[in-house]
Amino acid sequence: MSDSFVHDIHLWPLLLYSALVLLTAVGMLLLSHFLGQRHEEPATDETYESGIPVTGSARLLFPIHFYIVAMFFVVFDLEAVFIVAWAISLRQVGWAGYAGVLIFIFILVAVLIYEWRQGALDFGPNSKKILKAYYRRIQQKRKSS
Amino acid sequence: MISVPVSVQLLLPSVLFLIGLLGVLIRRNVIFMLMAMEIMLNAAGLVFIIGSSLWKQADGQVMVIFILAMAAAEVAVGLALILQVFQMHKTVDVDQLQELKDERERG
Amino acid sequence: MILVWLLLIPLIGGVMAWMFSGLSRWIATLAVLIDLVLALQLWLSHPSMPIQPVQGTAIGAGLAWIAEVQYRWIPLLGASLHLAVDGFSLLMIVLTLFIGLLCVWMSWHDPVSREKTGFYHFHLLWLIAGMVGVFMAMDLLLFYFFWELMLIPMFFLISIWGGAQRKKASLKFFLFTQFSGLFMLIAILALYVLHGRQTGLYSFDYTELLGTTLSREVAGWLLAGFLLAFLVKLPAFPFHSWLPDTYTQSPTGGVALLAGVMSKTAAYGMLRFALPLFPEAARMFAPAMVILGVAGILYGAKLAYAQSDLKRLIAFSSFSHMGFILLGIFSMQELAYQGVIIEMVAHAISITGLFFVAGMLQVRLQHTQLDAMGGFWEYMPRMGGVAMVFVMASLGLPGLGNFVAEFLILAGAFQVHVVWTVLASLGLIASMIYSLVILQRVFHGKSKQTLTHADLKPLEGLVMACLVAAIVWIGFFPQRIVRSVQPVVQQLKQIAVKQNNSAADYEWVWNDLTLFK
Amino acid sequence: MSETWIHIIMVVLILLVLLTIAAGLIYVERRMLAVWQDRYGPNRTGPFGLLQVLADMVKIFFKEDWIPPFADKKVFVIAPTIVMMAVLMSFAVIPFTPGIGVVDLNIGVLFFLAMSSMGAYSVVLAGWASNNKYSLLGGIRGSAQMISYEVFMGLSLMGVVILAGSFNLRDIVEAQRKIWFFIPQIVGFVIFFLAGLAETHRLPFDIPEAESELIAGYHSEYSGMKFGMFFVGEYLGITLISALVTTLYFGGWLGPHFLPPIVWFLIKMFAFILLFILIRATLPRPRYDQLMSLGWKVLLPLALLNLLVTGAVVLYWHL
Amino acid sequence: MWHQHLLPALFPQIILAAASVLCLLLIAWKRNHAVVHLFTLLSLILALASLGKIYDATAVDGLFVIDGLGVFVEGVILIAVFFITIFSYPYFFQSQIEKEEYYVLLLLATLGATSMVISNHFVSFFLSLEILSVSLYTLIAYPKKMSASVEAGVKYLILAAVSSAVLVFGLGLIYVQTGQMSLAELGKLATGGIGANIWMIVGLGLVIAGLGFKLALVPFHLWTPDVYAGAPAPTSAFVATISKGSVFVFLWRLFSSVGTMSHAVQLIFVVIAIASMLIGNWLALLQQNLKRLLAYSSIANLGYLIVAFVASGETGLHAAMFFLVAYFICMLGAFGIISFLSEPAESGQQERLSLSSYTGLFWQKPGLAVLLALIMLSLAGIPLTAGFIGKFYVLLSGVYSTQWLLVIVLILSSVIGLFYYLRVVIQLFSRPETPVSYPASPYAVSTGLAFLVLFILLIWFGVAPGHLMDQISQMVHMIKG
Repeated sequence: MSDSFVHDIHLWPLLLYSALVLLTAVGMLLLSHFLGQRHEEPATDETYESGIPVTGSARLLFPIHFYIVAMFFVVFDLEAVFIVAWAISLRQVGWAGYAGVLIFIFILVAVLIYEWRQGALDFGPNSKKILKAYYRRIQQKRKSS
Repeated sequence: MISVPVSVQLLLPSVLFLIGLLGVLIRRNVIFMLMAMEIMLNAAGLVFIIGSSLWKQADGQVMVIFILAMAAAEVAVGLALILQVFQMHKTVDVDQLQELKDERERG
Repeated sequence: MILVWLLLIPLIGGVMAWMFSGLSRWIATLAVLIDLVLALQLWLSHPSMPIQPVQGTAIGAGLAWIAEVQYRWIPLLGASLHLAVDGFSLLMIVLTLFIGLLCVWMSWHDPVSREKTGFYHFHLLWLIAGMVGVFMAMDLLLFYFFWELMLIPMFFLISIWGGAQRKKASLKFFLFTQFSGLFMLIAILALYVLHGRQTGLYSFDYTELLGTTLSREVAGWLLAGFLLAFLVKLPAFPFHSWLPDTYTQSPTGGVALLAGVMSKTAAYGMLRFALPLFPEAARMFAPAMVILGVAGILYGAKLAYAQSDLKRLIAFSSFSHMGFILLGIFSMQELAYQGVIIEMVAHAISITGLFFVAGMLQVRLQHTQLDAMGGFWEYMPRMGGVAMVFVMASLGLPGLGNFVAEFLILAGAFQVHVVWTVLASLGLIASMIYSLVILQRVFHGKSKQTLTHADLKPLEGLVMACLVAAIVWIGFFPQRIVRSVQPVVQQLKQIAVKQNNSAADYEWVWNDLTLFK
Repeated sequence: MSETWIHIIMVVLILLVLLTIAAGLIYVERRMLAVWQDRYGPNRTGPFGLLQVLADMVKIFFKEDWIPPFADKKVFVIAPTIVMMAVLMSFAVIPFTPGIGVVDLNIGVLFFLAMSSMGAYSVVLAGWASNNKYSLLGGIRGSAQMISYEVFMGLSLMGVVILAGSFNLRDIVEAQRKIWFFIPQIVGFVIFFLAGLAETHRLPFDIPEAESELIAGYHSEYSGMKFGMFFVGEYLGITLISALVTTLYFGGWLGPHFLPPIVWFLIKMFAFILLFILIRATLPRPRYDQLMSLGWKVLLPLALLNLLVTGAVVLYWHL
Repeated sequence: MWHQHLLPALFPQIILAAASVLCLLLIAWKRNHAVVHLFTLLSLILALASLGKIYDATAVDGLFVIDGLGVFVEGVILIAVFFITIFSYPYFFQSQIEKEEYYVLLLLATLGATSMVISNHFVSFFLSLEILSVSLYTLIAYPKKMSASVEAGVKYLILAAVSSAVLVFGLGLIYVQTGQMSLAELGKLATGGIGANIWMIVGLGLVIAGLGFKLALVPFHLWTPDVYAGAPAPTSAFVATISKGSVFVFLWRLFSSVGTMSHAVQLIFVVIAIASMLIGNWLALLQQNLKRLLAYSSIANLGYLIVAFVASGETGLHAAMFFLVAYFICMLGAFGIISFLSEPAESGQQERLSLSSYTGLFWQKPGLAVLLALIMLSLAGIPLTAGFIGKFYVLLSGVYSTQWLLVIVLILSSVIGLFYYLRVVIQLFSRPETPVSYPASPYAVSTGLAFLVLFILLIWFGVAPGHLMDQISQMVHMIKG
C-alpha cells in the first residue's frame, strides 16, 4: 500500500469524543435515576398492552419473513462490500473492473428477480393465497356434507 | 511507530480462535455454535490483516473481505437450517439431534 | 492367437450363457468343448518335446514355448498381455478344460443349478477362463490378475448355489485366498521395483524378471510372499482351515474345479514362478516346506479318517495329497518334479471323481452323512463300481495315475530327506485306510434306506467313464505327460539341491514304472 | 493555548451543540408542525414558548426511572443508550467546516455506515428486552425495516464515493467545488434521503412505533430518561442525516464567501431538518409491506442502476 | 491485469457460473423440473466440451493454474456431476418439495469444486472451498421436511465451518510467516528453505487438520457417516466423490509446492493414513446401514489415497489419480443405486438404508444387483474392476517409495474391508424369506443408461487400464513442464 494512501491523522480526538459520548449517556441515565420519583400502585408493575390484561408469553413466534429479511440483509449487505471496494478503486481498475462489477450486479439482480418471483419480497399477506385457501376450504366442506 | 513483535500480534487472533473453538466444543445451542464459528473465522481474518500489514501487501485484506463474505453466507445458510431444526424439534440444542447414529449389529 | 481364443471362448460363452439362460447348458458345453479341442490339438501337435540341451546357465535358458503372444496392456507400467504355453501349461489347460466340461455335464441334473441357470454357467465358464488364464500368463501382473479373477466366480458359485452354510464358507474362502494373494502382490511389486531399479527396465514380464539378482534376505522375503499365496491356495498344512467348509459347501460343479484344478494352480505357481524366480531362497526354504508337506500328509489323513461327512472326508483326503505335492516340489529332484506334475493331473481327476460321486449321492439323499449311508451297492452298482475306481486311485493302486505320481515323489524325496520320506510314506498307508472307509461305509454293509432309480443316469455315466478312462490312461502312459513337461523339469533341475546322483541312478524307476514306453 | 487544547475544546463544544440542537428540535418540530397544520404549538413557557425545551428536559429528568420487573433489565437499560451513542458517534466524522470536526477519518463513509447499523441493535434489543408483545413486534419490524434500508443506503452512497474517489468526507466536500453532487447523483440523493427517513424511523416510515397499531412499538415500556434517550436519538438521527445530506450532496460548508463556512453548513443542515418535519407534517404513513416492497423492489434495483451508470459515466469521460 | 487470451482457460468455470445464474432465472421464469434438469445436463456437457484444449501450466493472474492435473480432475468432476444429475431426476421426481433449486446448487457446488482443483492461491482456494461447502450445506439438507437430512445438514454445517475456520487460520499463519499466498511463490520460497518457526508449524498443522476434516481422514472423520446417511443419496454421492477429490488435489498442490515433504509432515500423514485405513474399515464392519457403510468405506479409501500422497512423486500422483477415478465410479454407482431404489414418502424420499432391505436384490433386479456387487468388489480391490487396478497402483507407489509400513497396513485393512464388502454382496444374492418389493422408478431409461456406462467403465478400467493410465500420465506430466 502506498504511503500517500495513509493520511496522517490523529485518532485521539475520536477516543476523547467516544469517552464524552459514553459519559453523556451514562450521565443522563444516572441523573434520571437519582432525580426520578418513585411510586407504587396496583398496576405499576404490569405489562402495558393498552389496558387489556396480559395473556400468554411475549416470546412470540413471528413470521418467517423476518428471518428471510435478516438473511437477505446478511447476503446483500456483505455483497455490497465488494461494490464498496470497486467504487473506491473505480479509476484504478478501469473497464475490466467495471465488467466485473457488472457481472456481479447482474448476479445480484438475478437473485433478486428469483426472490421476487418466489414471493420472498411479498411482505404482507398474499390475498390470492388467502382466497385460494378459502375456496379450498369451502369446497372441502361441500364435499364432506 | 511502536513495533510489536509478530508473535505478540498473533496472540490476539490465537486467543480469539481458541475462544471460538471452545465455544463450538462446549456450547450445545446451535446459534451459539454458529457465533463461535464466526469468532473463529474472524480470528483467521485478523491473522491475514496482521500478515498484510507485516508484508505491506493488500493481499491479506482481500482475503479478509472474502472471509467476511463467506462467513456471512455460512451464517445465512446456518440460520435457515436452524429455523428448520427448530420447526421440527422445537429446540436448537445439538444434543437433541440424535436421529443419525451408529447402529451396530446386535448379538 | 490361439491362446487368446482359448481365453476368450469361455469368457464369451459365459456371457452368452447368461444372456440366453435357457440354452446355457448347451452353450457352456459347446464353449468348453471347443476350447478343449483347441487345447488338445495344440498339445497333441507337439507330441514329444525333445529334451532341450540347456544352453547357458541362466535359469530361463531352457524355456521353449509352444505358442506365445504378447499384446500391449498397460505399457506405462511395463505390464503386457503376455500369454505363452509350454507343455506344462498346456497339460494343465487341457486338464482344466477336461474337468470343466465334466463339471458342466455333471451339473446338468444338479437341482441346485436350476435356479439362475444362465448365471450359474456364466460363473462356471469364467472360473474356467480364469484358470486357463493363470496357466498361460507369463506376465506377473497378469498372472496375479487371473489368480484373483478365479476367486470371484468361485465365490459366487459357493455363495449362491452352495450348501446351507454357504455364506460363511464363501466368505472364509475368499478372505483367506485374497489375503494371502495380496502378499504375493506385494512381492510381485517389490520384485518389479527392484528389477526396475537394477536394470532401468520396469517390467512385469516373467522372462525379464527371471534374471533379477537379489540379496539373500530380500529374495527370502519375496519368496515368502509368493509362498504364502500358494500355500493357502494349495492348501498346505497350517493354512488349510478354509478348506473343509469351502469344499463341503460348494456345489458339485464348483468343488470339482476347486479341488481338482484350483489347488493345482498353486502347485503350478510354485513350479513356474516361485522356484525359478528365487532359486536360492527356495533352497533355503526347502527343508521347512518339506516338513510342512509331510505334516500335511499325516494330519490330513488323520482328519480324513475322523470325518463323519463324506464330502469333508474327501476334502481332507485332498488336503493330505496336497502334502505330497509340496513335499515333491521342495525335494527339488528331477524325479520328484515329474512325480509332482503327474500327481497334479492324477489327483485332479481322482478327486473330481470322488466329489462327483459325493455330489450325486447328495442329490439323491439330500445329505452326505456317512452314518446314514451304507449298502448302496445294492441300488446303484454302477456308481459303486466307479466309486471304487476312484477310491483305488486315491489310495494309490498301481496302474492308476496316483500310484506312479506318489511313487516318483517319494523316490525323489528319498534321495535328500530320508526320514521325512519314510514318514510321508506312512501317509500312503493312512490314505488306504480312509479311502476304504468311503467304500465300506457308503456302498457296503446293510442298506439303511431304500432308493429307486438311483443309479447313474446316462450323462453321469458318460462323465464317470471319461474320468475313469483318463485316470487309467495316466497310469499306463505317464511318459506322455513327463515328456511334455520335460523343459520345465529341466529348468527346475538347475535349482535342485545338489547331490551326486546321476540320471543313471534312477533309470530303474522308470523301467519299472513304465508299462508302455 | 496549544493546538491540542483547542481541539479538545472543539470536541466538547461539538458534543454540546449537538445535544442542544437535538433538544431544541423538540421545540422546533412542534412549532413548525403547528405552523404547517395551522395550530398554535407551544407558546406558554417563555417568549414564543421557547422555554418549553427547558421545561421538557426538567420534566423528563424527574420522571420515574422505571424498569419493568418482567423485563431483561440489563438489556433494557443498554438498548436506548446504544441508539444515542451510535448516532452521536457518527457525528465524529462529519466535517462541519475544514477546521471544525472531531476527526478526519479516511474511511468516514464506512464509519458512518458501521455506526448507523448499530441502531438496529437498539431497536431489536429494546423490543425484546421489554417482554411485551407490542414491543417485540415493533422491535422486529423496526429492525427489519432498518436493515433493509441499510443495504441501499450504503449502495446509494457509493455513487458519491465513485465521483469523489474517496471515503473521506472532507475529500468528498472538496470534490464538490465544481458541482454539488445532488445534481449528478439525484437518484442517489433521493434513495439516501428515503433510506435516512427509514433509518431514523421518522414519519411516514415510523411503522415500528406506530401508535395506532403497536402502541409505540419497541418503546412501549420505556419511560423517563430512557424513553428520552430514544427521543433524543431520533432527533439526533434527523440532524445526522441532514448533516450527511449536506456533506455528501450539497457541498457541505461550501458556498459564496459572504458567509462563513460554518454558517453555510448550518443553513443547509437546518433546511433539511425542516424538510424532515415538513414531510412528517404532510405525508400519510404507508403500510408495512408497502414500505418493504418499496425498498427491495424499487430502491435496491434503482441504487444498483445508479451505481452502474455513475461508474460508466465516470470511466467514459474520465471524470 | 486483463489477459484476454487466458479467458478460454477458465471457460468451464465461467460456463458453470453462468449456468447457475441462468438456471435461477429459468426457475424464476417458470418452474419445470424436466427443463431445469435438461438445462443442467446441457451446461455440464458444455463445460466439459470447453475443457477440450489443454493448457500447459497457464497461470491466470496467480490465482489459478490450468495444468494437466487440473484439467484432468475438472473433467472427472464434471462427468461425475453429470451422473449425479441423472440420478437426481428420478430421485426428486415424486417429491413434494420444490426440486428445481437442487440443480442450481449442484451447479454451484460443481463450480466450487472445479475451481478448487485449479486454484493456485489461498484466496482462490478459500473462495472455491466455501462455494462448494455452502452449496453442500443446502444440498444435504435439501429435503427440508426430512428431519434426518436437516440434521445431517446442521452437523455438516457446524463441522465444515469449523474446519474452514481452522484451515483459514492455518493458511493465515503461513501467510504471516512467508508473506506469500500463491502456491507458486511458496514453492519458490520453499526451495530457499522456509524457517521452521513455531507459528509455521502450527499453521501447517492446522491446514492439515482442516483438509483432513474435508477429506474425512481419521481423527477428523466423525461427521462422515451421519452426513452420508442423512443427505439425499445423490448429494451423498457428491460429498463422497467430488468434494473429496477436489480437496485432495489442493492438498497435493499445497504440499508439493511447499517442497519435498519434511520428515515430520510425512510422519503425520503416515499416521493419518494408517488410522484412516484401519479405523474406517473397522467401523464399517458391523454397519447395518448401507450408506453408513459406504461412509466408513470412503474414510478407508481416502486413507489409501493418502498412501499414494505420502508416496508422492510422479508414480504417487498417477496412482492417486487412477485410484480417484476408480473410487468415483464406485461411489457414484453405489449412491446411484440407493437413490434409484428409494421410494417416495410423505416427508421426502424414503431410502433403502438397512442392508437387510437389499436382501435378494439379485432375484428381483439382477442388473442392479450385479452392478452393486461389482462396485463392492471394486471397493474391495478385486480384479476385473477398476478398484483393483487403483489399489494395485497405490500399492505400487507405496512399494516404489518403500513405505513398507503403509503397504502392510493397506493390505491388512483391505482384508478387513473385504469382509464387509462381501457381506453386502452375499446379502444381495441370498434369497429373502419374504420377497422384498422394489419400486419401479420412473425414467429408468436415462438412469439405466448411466448405470450401464458406469458398469462398462468399471470393467474397462479394470481390464484394460492402459488407456486411462496413459491419459493420466500424459496430462499429469505437464505439471512439471
